[in-house]
Amino acid sequence: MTHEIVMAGFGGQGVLLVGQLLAYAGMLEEKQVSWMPSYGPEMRGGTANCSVIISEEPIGAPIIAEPTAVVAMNLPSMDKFAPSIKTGGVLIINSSLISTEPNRKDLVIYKVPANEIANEIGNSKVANMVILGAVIAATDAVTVDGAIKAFQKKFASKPKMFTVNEQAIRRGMECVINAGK
Amino acid sequence: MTHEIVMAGFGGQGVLLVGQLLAYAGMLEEKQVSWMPSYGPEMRGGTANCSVIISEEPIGAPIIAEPTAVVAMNLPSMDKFAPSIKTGGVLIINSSLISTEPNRKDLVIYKVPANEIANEIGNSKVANMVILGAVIAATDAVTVDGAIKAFQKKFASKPKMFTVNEQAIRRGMECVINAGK
Amino acid sequence: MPRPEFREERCKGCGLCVVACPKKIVELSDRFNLKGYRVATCIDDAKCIGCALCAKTCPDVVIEVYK
Amino acid sequence: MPRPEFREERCKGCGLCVVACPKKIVELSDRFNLKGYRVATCIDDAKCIGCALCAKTCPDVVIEVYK
Amino acid sequence: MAEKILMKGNEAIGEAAVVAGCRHYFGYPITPQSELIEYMAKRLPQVDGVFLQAESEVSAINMVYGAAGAGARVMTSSSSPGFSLKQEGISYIAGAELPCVLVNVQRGGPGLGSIQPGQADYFQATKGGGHGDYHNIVIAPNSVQELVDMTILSFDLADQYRNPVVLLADGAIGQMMEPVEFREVTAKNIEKPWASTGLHGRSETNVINSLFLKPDECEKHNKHLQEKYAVIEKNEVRYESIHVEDADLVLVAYGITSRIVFSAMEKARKEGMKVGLIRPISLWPFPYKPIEDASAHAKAFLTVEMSAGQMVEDVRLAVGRTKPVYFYGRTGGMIPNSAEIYDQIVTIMQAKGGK
Amino acid sequence: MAEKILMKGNEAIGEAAVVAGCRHYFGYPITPQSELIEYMAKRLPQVDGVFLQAESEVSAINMVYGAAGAGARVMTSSSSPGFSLKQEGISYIAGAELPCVLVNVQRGGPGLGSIQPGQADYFQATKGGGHGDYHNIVIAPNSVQELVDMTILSFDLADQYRNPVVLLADGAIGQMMEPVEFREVTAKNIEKPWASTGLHGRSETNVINSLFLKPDECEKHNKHLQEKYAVIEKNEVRYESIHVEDADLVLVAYGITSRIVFSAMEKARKEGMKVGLIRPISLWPFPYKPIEDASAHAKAFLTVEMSAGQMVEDVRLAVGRTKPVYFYGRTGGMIPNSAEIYDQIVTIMQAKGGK
Amino acid sequence: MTEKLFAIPATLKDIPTHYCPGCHHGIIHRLVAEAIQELGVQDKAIGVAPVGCSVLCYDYFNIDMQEAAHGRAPAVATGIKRVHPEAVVFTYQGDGDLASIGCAEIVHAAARSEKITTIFVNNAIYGMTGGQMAPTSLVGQVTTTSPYGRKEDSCGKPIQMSEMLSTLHGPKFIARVAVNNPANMAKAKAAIKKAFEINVKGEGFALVEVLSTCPTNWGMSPVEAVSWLEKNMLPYFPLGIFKSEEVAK
Amino acid sequence: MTEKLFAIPATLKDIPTHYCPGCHHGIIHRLVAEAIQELGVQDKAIGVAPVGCSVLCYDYFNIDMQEAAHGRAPAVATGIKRVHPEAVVFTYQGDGDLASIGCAEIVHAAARSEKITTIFVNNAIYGMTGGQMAPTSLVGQVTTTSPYGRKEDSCGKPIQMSEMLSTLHGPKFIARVAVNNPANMAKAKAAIKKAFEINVKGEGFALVEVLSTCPTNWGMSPVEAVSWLEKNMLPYFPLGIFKSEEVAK
Ligand SMILES: Cc1ncc(C[n+]2csc(CCOP(=O)(O)OP(=O)(O)O)c2C)c(N)n1
Ligand SMILES: Cc1ncc(C[n+]2csc(CCOP(=O)(O)OP(=O)(O)O)c2C)c(N)n1
Ligand code: SF4
Ligand code: SF4
Ligand code: SF4
Ligand code: SF4
Ligand code: SF4
Ligand code: SF4
Ligand SMILES: [Mg+2]
Ligand SMILES: [Mg+2]
Repeated sequence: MTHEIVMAGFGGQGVLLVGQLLAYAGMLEEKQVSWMPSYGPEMRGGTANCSVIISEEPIGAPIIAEPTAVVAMNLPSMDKFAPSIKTGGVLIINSSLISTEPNRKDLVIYKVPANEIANEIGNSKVANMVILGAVIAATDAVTVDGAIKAFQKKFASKPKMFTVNEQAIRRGMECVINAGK
Repeated sequence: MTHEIVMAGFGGQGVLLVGQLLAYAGMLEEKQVSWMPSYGPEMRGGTANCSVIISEEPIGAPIIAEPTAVVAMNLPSMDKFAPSIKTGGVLIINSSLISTEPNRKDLVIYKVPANEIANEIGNSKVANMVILGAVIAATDAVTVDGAIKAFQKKFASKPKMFTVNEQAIRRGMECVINAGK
Repeated sequence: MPRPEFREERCKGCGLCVVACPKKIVELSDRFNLKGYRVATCIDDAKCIGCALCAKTCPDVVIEVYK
Repeated sequence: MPRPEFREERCKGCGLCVVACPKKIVELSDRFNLKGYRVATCIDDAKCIGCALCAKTCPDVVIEVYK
Repeated sequence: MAEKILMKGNEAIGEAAVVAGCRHYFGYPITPQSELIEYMAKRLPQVDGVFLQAESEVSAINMVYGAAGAGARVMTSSSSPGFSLKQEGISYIAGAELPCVLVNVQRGGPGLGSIQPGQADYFQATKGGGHGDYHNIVIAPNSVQELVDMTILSFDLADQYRNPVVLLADGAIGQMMEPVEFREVTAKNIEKPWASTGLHGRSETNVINSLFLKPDECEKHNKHLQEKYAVIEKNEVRYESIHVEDADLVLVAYGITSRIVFSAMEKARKEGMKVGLIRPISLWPFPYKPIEDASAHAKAFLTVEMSAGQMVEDVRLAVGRTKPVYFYGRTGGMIPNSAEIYDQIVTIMQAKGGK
Repeated sequence: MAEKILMKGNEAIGEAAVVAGCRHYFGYPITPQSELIEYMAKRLPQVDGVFLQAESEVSAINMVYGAAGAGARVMTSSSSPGFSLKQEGISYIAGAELPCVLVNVQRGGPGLGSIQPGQADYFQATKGGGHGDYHNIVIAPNSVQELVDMTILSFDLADQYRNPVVLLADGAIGQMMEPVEFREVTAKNIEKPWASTGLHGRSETNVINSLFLKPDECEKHNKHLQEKYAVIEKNEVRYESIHVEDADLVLVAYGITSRIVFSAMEKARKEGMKVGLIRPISLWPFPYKPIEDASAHAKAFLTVEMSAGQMVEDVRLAVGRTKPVYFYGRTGGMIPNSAEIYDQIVTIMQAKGGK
Repeated sequence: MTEKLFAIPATLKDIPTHYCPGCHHGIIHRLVAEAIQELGVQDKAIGVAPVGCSVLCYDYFNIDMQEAAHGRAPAVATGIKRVHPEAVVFTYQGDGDLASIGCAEIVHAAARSEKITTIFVNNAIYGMTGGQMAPTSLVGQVTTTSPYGRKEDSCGKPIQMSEMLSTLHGPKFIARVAVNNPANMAKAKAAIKKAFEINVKGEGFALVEVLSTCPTNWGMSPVEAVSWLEKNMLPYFPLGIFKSEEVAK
Repeated sequence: MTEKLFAIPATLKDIPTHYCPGCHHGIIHRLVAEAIQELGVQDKAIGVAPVGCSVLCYDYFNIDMQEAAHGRAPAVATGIKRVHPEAVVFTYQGDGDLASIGCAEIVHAAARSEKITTIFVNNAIYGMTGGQMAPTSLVGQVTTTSPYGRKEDSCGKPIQMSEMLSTLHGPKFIARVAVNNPANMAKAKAAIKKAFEINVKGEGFALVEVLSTCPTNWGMSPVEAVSWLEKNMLPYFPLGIFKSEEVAK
């Protein structure tokens, strides 16, 4: 299967990093991957997003027209990307910041209170890792072990960060798994 | 007939002006004319030359491959342009500065001691006008009246120059006419 | 009574007005606006002296000061 | 006896050496070289003091001065 | 009829610009176009115009941008290396749709090259030496009289289409003198309601700009430009066609080269060879159609340029692969003479069994 | 086999340059290539190389000229407007035959345009945005791995031919991350006896130069250049050809666009349409031959670019007028998606009675 | 309705800007707009926007504007001014734009004493493109293109443009100001207004360098950025009037 | 054979130059060649020729050279120097080249204190292209692009490059000299040698501005040209050392 995942949010919410970790994990698992950021005007004070493709086959276009999954960290992102998701696809919304209901009925939707969970863990900065966990659980694009390994490789010089981030990822997964129950 | 005349000399010898006067005279006589200077590296301290075409028909290329007449004000100019003259063409050399014999037998050659004549007239600067007279007499490309009119139009603001220049032109003509005798 | 008014939807939560107010009555609130910024607010209109320093300092012309 | 030597074929007749010579023994001659320039020359070698100012002034390195 | 005067090509461009109502010139000296900037330095103050020598070609083209955006008829000129420096500015001007006339008196390249005549900036002028999809209207006169007429035309086209017009000349045509007449021009008074002139009561600001940060808006702007270009391609193709109807061999040449080619053609015709000449006057839009049409009966084409072969690509595009398109070029400032072109004609005609 | 790393295209170019032995970089920031200049700023000091941020693109390209002329492997990079500013310098570099690698991470134009990906600098790169007759070798990778491999190749080609090589990328390929491997390179130790290094006992001075005041010498130099270009055209054409043998419709696309086109082609193939893809990798020299060959059996061609139609001219030159050459383009920073290309394929196939 | 003690000038459009939180560009825009407003020349003002973070300032000023190529604003302004000698033409430029790529253009506009006003926003960095080194970045300053800190040995000391331009005869007024606190803001306003007055009177070239923050690319909060400016920029870029010459009648 | 009291240095090829009669370029070439010769660095010298009358100086110096694009010699020299840090890299530039089109390049090379030497030949005109106005042409000077005399109002006063560049921290040595008489020629030689000494020691940027004549385009004899220089250029372009800073060890 080919996962075509778009992650979007405010500039500071760390969606680009989450996308990179996802791609990194995919690579470590010997899959074909690509990561493509938005860049430019929307970055300054506006929104940021990236497209991650994880696939068994060589990747053609790194640009995603119809995502299989979308992560919306804030309302403008949901408004922008929800309409393009493939029927039957996944929409993960950061319910800490989005109270509006998505108006598509043909999707699998997860609401993850990422900021609250991050605050519970005691580090408001890891909301994006909570979402990473949610994506993993919701799409199976990569394994959680792959994601954790990717994190540890990328931040090899900062081992102090490992525990809290792993915790955040697992809490995000739980959140989706519990929702599925 | 189409006159294709090249005039060449040192930078300061005034050949470009002579060429312009010739073209100007041709224009006043309702002929087709073009004037094309050399420009560039040879101008600085080196030689200068120009190509004048005077014709009854519209002029194609303003560049002359085989001149019908060449004026050589100094030796390098003679060396450079004499070989290209059409068989039967005219070569006018400034014998004040050129003592070498031209090595073509198929040309009509006039030796004009332009600097000496100019000095005789009492103005060393009009050597080029002497040559202009010689060209007129040797080629009939334009009439002497046309040339004088051209001069007077071009230097309308300097009527004091008229007499001596006209004199120079006529002396140049004479020199050729006498040679022909 | 002078008082500042904040056009919250325009606020970017930079905090420059907080520093600028000589009466120390401007603070960043806990509210977020639609753009995701914590917005500034006046915590005690009564103390305002109408100096407009908050307004002049705000890069986003968020603040209007009324007499 | 110092004396200047002019490589006439290189001379451009600018006259700067004429001005430079403290002994006023350099002049432009009536000779033209192949390039058409009147060439400079020393009119009185005997007066030369070998100061080489003519040579140093010549932009075209025409002049060599011998001891 | 106005009196004929004998004028240098470069100066004729200058006087024609003045006649066309151009009162602003910004430029930087370079051989072989310096007579033009010098003419403007002398002439514009006489008509209360503005002459300014810019600190560089880059500055000059941006001054042109400002002046054109402010509503003026404005011109700059340069030669090959200097024109290369203007490419960013030209792309901006095309993007912001500013009318102006840009003269390139080409010389030999590449690099510092030679200062003698050349035609090797054809690609740069016609395909876009700058970045992005844009087109200059490119006009290539072949006589001093045409320099005059087409300079005036260029200003009109520029204003009509809000587009830069490149007058593509060369060192020979810039330096030569020929008799010219200046017909009287009733300067069109073009309204430029889009120009940035100061509000003066207007309620919407006029902004001269080529930035469209949102790509969909940038694409929309590009579509608008392409539509404009399509109109120009439809209406503004100019060329001269001589003896093409019955020609076995069609020569294609522009600018000064076309005159040399003309002489060679005349000679060949005299000797019974069926040779014709298509002379593109507008290099963009290029006269593809007449060349394509000629390919119906012509057996071959010969393009002559003072380049290693640039316009010949457009000729090949027009002809396709059905008929051979030969090329003869001189480079580095060398000007072909009519004898060598005649030789080319003979060789091709013999091979084709023409005559 | 080296370990795979996930890397941004822009950074991959930088690391590949280092691997290729490039120790000198001169550049000026511009979106969307800034990661490359930033990578060099960080990386070169680690390998005792020289990173210098120039005061402008004009300065940067002339620093490259100096460094290349002094014998170094040297690189600069920019994006569209910045690349336009380099055109004079590039013409000088080509004229003086200096080896160097010039990266253009294209964005939407013209003018300030948009900072999103574009492919509208094709003409500028391949035909000569600068003045005079010269050619850059132009290489267009379509993945991050290819960016690596072809950056290394570019340095080798540059040295081999003493010619500038333009690596023509775009904002998408520069910004995206993909896994890459850096194979080990045994850096060729190219002798540069022509470089200006100081005499150090040599008796003849080495002069780096493109000036030939005498036009015949300038022409001689041009002939030499054209001969070199002919050799490059013979030896260095690179392209990828997929499913072309039996294709009714041949798609032509380069760079990032070729991947999107590839996806569309795959889909069409799955549905039984005989569609193939020729992907030019070297844009100059352009793979005219394989396209011409394909035109023997293909019924039509479709060129897709992020431009208003530039490479399509080269495709038309290759195909001639016998088979239709269609064009589909997006501009201003818009990236086509495979669905819209697929639609184009279907439309053409239906009209041609293909399938 | 109650009276406003502070209102935005008609020369500034009342719309949100794209600037980062706390970026001084916003304040400087307002001061420029106020000066033009107070001199009553909105109708004949023509501005030139740079390429830099303030590239979109044509959207914010309620004034006719032109968008210049990077660094070329003084050339564009020259073109405009020579067409409309009566217009009040000004450029708004960043330090990369003015001091780096546009160095020749500003030097020559100043030398010619082009009758324009230049607002030069020096934030010691390239804001727009993501924090690269500017000619005005301080020695030791870490930027994305000086990741080990600006080295004097290879990059030299930062250029003090106001000082350099003041050696030319052309400029009629050159001042360096900051908007880091209310007092300096008042002085900045006065200098900007003075520069526009010279413009209105047609006396010649005037430039005001405004020290500015770039919290985003300096990597600090807006409030920290102001302190950084005070601690690091003010000592090297002293505030003051470098040139002020009343043109004799 | 008798001893030579004056001989041309090995760093200068003994061939005729293309310069006009009396043009100072020839003298300046010799002084540069002598300095390099005397410092014994011919072998590691690399020069950069400008576009201007001295474009062909690569034919005259017996030294490795590069021909730069108009105005870009300092950038080219930077490229060379960064590849061969041990080389003695210098540029030779005219006033159009250095002060007009190449203004940004020289300012930035100076600001970076690029370890090169610049010989700046100021003849107040564009010689090569036929006598157009330079940024250093004097007010009132008639040139082909200022046919009515340079007007201060539209062109400003001439730029004094040495003075302007001296305000930068980068330059280690800046002097203005002339070769109008033997005494000044000696000073010129000393300054040029000093500038190369700094180069050899790797101390930083050094520039010598040499006032020069252009008899051809000034429209006078070489001897008159020297007087014109003395009467008109010397007062506006005072000779002297503007910057000389011994770099502390
Ligand atoms: C020719 C060209 N080169 C480079 C760029 C990219 N660029 C855009 S803005 C900028 C620098 C902006 O810095 P500055 O002028 O200091 O303004 P700031 O953003 O800091 O306000 C650069 C290099 C460009 N658009 N055009
Ligand atoms: C980009 C570019 N612009 C213009 C020219 C034309 N050009 C050649 S030399 C020159 C000026 C020379 O003047 P200067 O630098 O003062 O040197 P001089 O000849 O006086 O010694 C100019 C404008 C050019 N070759 N390249
Ligand atoms: S007007 Fe003055 S006192 Fe009132 S809130 Fe603003 S800064 Fe504080
Ligand atoms: S200064 Fe303005 S934008 Fe910043 S916090 Fe205060 S009100 Fe908000
Ligand atoms: S060496 Fe001195 S004295 Fe002798 S000729 Fe020369 S300048 Fe005159
Ligand atoms: S200075 Fe030199 S060139 Fe000039 S006249 Fe004297 S010897 Fe001849
Ligand atoms: S990047 Fe810096 S200069 Fe640009 S808007 Fe943000 S804070 Fe201001
Ligand atoms: S034109 Fe002037 S600067 Fe050039 S060589 Fe002649 S005198 Fe010297
Ligand atoms: Mg800045
Ligand atoms: Mg000069």
